[in-house]
Amino acid sequence: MRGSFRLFYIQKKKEQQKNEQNENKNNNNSIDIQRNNRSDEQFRQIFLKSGIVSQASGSCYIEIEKTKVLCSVHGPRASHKTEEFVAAKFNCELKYTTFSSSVDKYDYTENNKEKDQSLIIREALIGSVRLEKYPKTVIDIYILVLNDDGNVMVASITAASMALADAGVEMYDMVASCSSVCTKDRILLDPSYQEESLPNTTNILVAKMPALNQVTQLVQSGDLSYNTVIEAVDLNIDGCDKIYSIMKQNLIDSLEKQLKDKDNNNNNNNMDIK
Amino acid sequence: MEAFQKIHPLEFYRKFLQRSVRPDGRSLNDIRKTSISTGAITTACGSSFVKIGNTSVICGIRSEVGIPSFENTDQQTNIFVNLELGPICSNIYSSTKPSEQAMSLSSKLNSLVKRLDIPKEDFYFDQEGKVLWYLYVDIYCLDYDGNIMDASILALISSLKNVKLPRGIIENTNEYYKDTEQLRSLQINHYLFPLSFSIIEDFILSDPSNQEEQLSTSNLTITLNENFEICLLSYSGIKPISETILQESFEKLKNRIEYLKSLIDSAQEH
Amino acid sequence: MTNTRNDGRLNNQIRAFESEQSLLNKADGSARFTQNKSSVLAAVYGPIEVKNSRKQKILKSLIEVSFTPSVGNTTYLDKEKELLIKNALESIILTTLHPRTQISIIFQVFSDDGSIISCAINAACLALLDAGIEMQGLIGSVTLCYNHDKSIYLDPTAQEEKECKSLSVIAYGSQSSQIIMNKTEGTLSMDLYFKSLPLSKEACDKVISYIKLAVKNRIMGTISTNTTSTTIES
Amino acid sequence: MENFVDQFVVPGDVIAKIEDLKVRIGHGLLQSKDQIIASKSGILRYSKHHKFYWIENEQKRYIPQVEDMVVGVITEKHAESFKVDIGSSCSALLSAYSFENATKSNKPLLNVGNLVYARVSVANKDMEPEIVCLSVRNKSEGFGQLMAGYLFNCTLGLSHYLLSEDCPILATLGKHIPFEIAVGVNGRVWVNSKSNLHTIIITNTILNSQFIPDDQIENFILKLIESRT
Amino acid sequence: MQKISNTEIYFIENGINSNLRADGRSRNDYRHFSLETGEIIHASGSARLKISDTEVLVGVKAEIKEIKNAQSNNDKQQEDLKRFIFTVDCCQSASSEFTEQKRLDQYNIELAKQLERLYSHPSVVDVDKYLTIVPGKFYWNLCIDAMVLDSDGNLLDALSIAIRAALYNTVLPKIKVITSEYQEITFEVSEDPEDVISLKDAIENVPIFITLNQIGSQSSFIIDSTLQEELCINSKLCIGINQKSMICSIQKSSGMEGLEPQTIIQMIKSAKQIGVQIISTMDKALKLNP
Repeated sequence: MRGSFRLFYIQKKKEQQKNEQNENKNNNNSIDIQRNNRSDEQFRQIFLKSGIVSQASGSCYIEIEKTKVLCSVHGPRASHKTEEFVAAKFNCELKYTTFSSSVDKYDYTENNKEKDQSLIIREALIGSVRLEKYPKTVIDIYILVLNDDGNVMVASITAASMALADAGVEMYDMVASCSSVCTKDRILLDPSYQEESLPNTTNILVAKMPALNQVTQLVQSGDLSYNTVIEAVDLNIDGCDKIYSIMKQNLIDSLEKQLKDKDNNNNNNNMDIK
Repeated sequence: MEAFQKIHPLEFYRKFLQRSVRPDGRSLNDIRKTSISTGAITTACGSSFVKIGNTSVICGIRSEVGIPSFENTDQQTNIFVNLELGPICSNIYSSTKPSEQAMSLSSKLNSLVKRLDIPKEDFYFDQEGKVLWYLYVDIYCLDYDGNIMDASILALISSLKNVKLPRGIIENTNEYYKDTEQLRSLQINHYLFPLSFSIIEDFILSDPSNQEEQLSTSNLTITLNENFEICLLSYSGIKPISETILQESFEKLKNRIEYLKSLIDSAQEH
Repeated sequence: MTNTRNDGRLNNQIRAFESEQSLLNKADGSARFTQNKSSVLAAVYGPIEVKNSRKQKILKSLIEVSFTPSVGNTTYLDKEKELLIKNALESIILTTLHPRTQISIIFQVFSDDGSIISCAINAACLALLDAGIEMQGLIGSVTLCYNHDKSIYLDPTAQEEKECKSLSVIAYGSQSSQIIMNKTEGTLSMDLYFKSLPLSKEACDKVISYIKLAVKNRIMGTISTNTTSTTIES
Repeated sequence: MENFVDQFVVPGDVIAKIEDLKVRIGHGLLQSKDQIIASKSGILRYSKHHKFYWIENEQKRYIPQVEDMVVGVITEKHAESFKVDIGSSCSALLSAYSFENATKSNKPLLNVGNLVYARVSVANKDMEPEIVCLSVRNKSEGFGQLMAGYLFNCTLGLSHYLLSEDCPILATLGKHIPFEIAVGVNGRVWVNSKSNLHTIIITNTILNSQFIPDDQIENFILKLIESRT
Repeated sequence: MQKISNTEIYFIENGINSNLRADGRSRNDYRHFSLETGEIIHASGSARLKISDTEVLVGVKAEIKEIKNAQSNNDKQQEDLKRFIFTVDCCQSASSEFTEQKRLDQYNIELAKQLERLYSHPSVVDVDKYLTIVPGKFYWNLCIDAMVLDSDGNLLDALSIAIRAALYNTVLPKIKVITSEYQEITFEVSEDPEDVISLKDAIENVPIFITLNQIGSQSSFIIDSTLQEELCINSKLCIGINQKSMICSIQKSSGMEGLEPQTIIQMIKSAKQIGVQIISTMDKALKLNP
């Protein structure tokens, strides 16, 4: 019984392998990807909660369905080094947990990706913070990716911006962001991990301060025609506005709750990870 | 009042402790609300999330397949535990190098894993055990408000109970396949029930908060299993401890075991 | 007791101590503590200026411990030993006498044949005395291992440590009968644990009295100090 | 308390109960509530003249105490002060005006690396120690820069012994070799004589004196001189 | 860290607003640049580029990469798909900005990652045609090491142009695959220096970066900035363009301020024009001097 199962199993595997090889070969075949009950431009459910790390100045936890990211902000705090600063120093550090992705081997040494993404997030946020208000201090942002199911950058930027707001740092505007994957003929907003790792696709990330109508970050990697780029950027900008409204609503809600809590004189924060 | 707390934290605490109450409203023996949930991380083969008051840790287990080396096989372990106290949980930690505290806790956790008596056969990838599963347990502290030891031990035991390993198939001696439809869990024979105390002057505080830990002269952590056997006892500090206090601490933990057991078990059901 | 161990000792017999003090020229105090094949060198520097000014303590001196094993690099296991030793020593050193200073204690293991943490703590006690660091009292440490047949071995060798069911490192001070430091791991019933405490206390007292003797002999001019292995009556 | 004098003590030993006892305690002794406790190992000594108890041991690290005479090395030079290494946990401050006849326009000519013989004027655990090159009578009286000569380190116990009233070594040495000496209680001894050979003999005699009975010291010195001439 | 005075910034901004730059160029003028290929004889391919004082040197080294069978084939290892490995090393002597080691390391990673992103799309180089030895098993990996010898602005563009030229210059030895009876694969590398595969035709789709720097008013941006101009940048957009005027990569980097969406569209448009122009000039020059 067991033997027959094994044979069957191996056959199945081989077929799969063959299919995959074919897929690789015919690069130009359009890839058909099914989204579960979701249109191309539809976002997944977003859950936001700020102020959950008691030891940080500000913090935010975000869930985009399975993607889970926690961000905490320390500062503005005094700098250990006695450097001359006109404005506050702004640091950003993104880290993946070792179990955040389902890749078999975790490479402890490879942190270039983390460093690169930290830089992109930093660039996206730095324009929104009024650094000149806090001379001789440091604002540190730490982001931890708990579970990666695509769209980590958007989750991180959103969480970081919310955490900055939670910390009470003066800002021009909050930064909303949106990313998409462009296949041959489709533009998929809010991609999942599976969609992000499809071959022959292009990823676009846009971060924006909606109130000032300024794009603070734009990253594209892959090969696209001019018109598609413009189209994708436009779509993402619209996506940013949607995210922004969610962020705004959440911030107002949490502030109202804080005020209420203050009246009741109890501030129990509950971190729930479902 | 806040200024008093900042300038003379010890004096501030003493005023409270002399009346057998703590600034956060707990009595000396009260333990903060503890909650455990499992399976939140979909990319890990087992995960748990533990919260004691504000302190929260998340624990995920990554599985790797490896061929065991045949030298001193009795020494080998298949589970490696690591605790990360990063800057995300508190501003006292830096991201550049692991703190001594994290290293010391990690080594304690690693020794505790051996107390679970997980049979060797459970790590077999195939039937014969030529190839084994290696589990990497990483515990990340998300919010540090004291008593990280209890939180990480609870996270460790509940995430290990949550582990689901796929059935492995070996083909052509070096091609490994995982059958993700047939999942099995590990056979874990024991529980671990931790409780930590901080001693500030002559007061013994169960489940210390961050500030209580900083003010404390000594720290005591005890871990029992379901047979009331000691799995870990660690006491260190500036003041020596008497036998009677030790005995009292054990009693406190004994009273809590039933509750912890139900917490760990019910977390698995969801 | 008939149950003898591999090396012929009784269950409650400690290996013979041997020690040497002031063997390092540069250090303010140094000592080597040997129990058969377990041997540790401790060097004390201090009070000196704090090297890392961020760690400086305003009301106390900072105690820094570094532990180097006999082979290989330091691992996280050694870090845990460092922390244990540091906490144990901090409780006997009068740290408030020299605020904003640092006392560094450096350990080098010559050979490890079990009970290495105890050995290091005893070496540190001798080295601190040699350096003339102000202390509340003396400290002595001993390791116990509990076997599957519920017997207790004092001062186990590396082999015995490996085979035992649980292991306990314990330290007592000369000033009180209370525990200064204890780390127990492994499965162990509470009854047995509490039963073994008087035994360990007595063993630590033996260690402390040896340390006293060793220092006395050194200062009063007698050259070497050796003991034969000691049996603790339980 | 008397029963303990010249006896060996270890930290934690209770030396005496303070009831109506009026004594001064020094190095290695602590008052805890109504007890006097030893905090170092060594031999309890008593000076009848000063009614003073202390513990003598072979310590190497110097802890500054007021009125101690020390030999220091200048490590930093500032406009109105010097930083001097006296072997303690942090370097001592030496004001440029704490020399005999020093004024704003007449400062001592000292450079980094020079040796000074000084007296500790401020020693407090919470403060940087301060030293002066003046005696209690505000005179130089031997304090000040040490020119030429040779500096060696010894244990604190030995340097105390050299300064004690009944130390025969220096007197015996003086009978055979003319020399200058400055003993710092911080374990540093400076010697100077007409020839390097003599300096070396003096140094060796002092360092070996711990291991030689008092009555044989003279023989030892003579032997050293003979072997070199 | 180099500093620039407020009056200098004012001067440069005003000049750019009226389409005149300090060195006499208009906003969309490129400086003259010189390109040399094949300088490093031990490398598979190399190129040196000089734009005014900016000087970069690029070497390409080819390695055989074996792809081990993934233990589970439901998720492909990302690393296995990468055929290009970039490292950038800015010499500390190149600019006073590079003296701080920590910042320098970060800058090196940033540049390398941007280049990697530019080459991330599989259609950049036809892997199957040029870089495959045994399909699914053995591939050529190209290690591209770039050195910045001197810097006078516009580093990223210079690097991307130099890398493109270095790839043009790259030759790979022909390899004969021998499969023994135990399914073991061994290689026989052809010794004949003439018997090689040149990547000359493979660079058709290889893109270059055009960096647009927005200085002064929102709608005024320049290309090929000098070091001095880079000190008064409001924001910066790096756009990767290939010959077919496809956009291969975009990244907004360094700069405190945001950009309006309209400006971005304009920027992409002009980058497209300029990029195609530069690539065609470059190709012409490369073909003339093989």
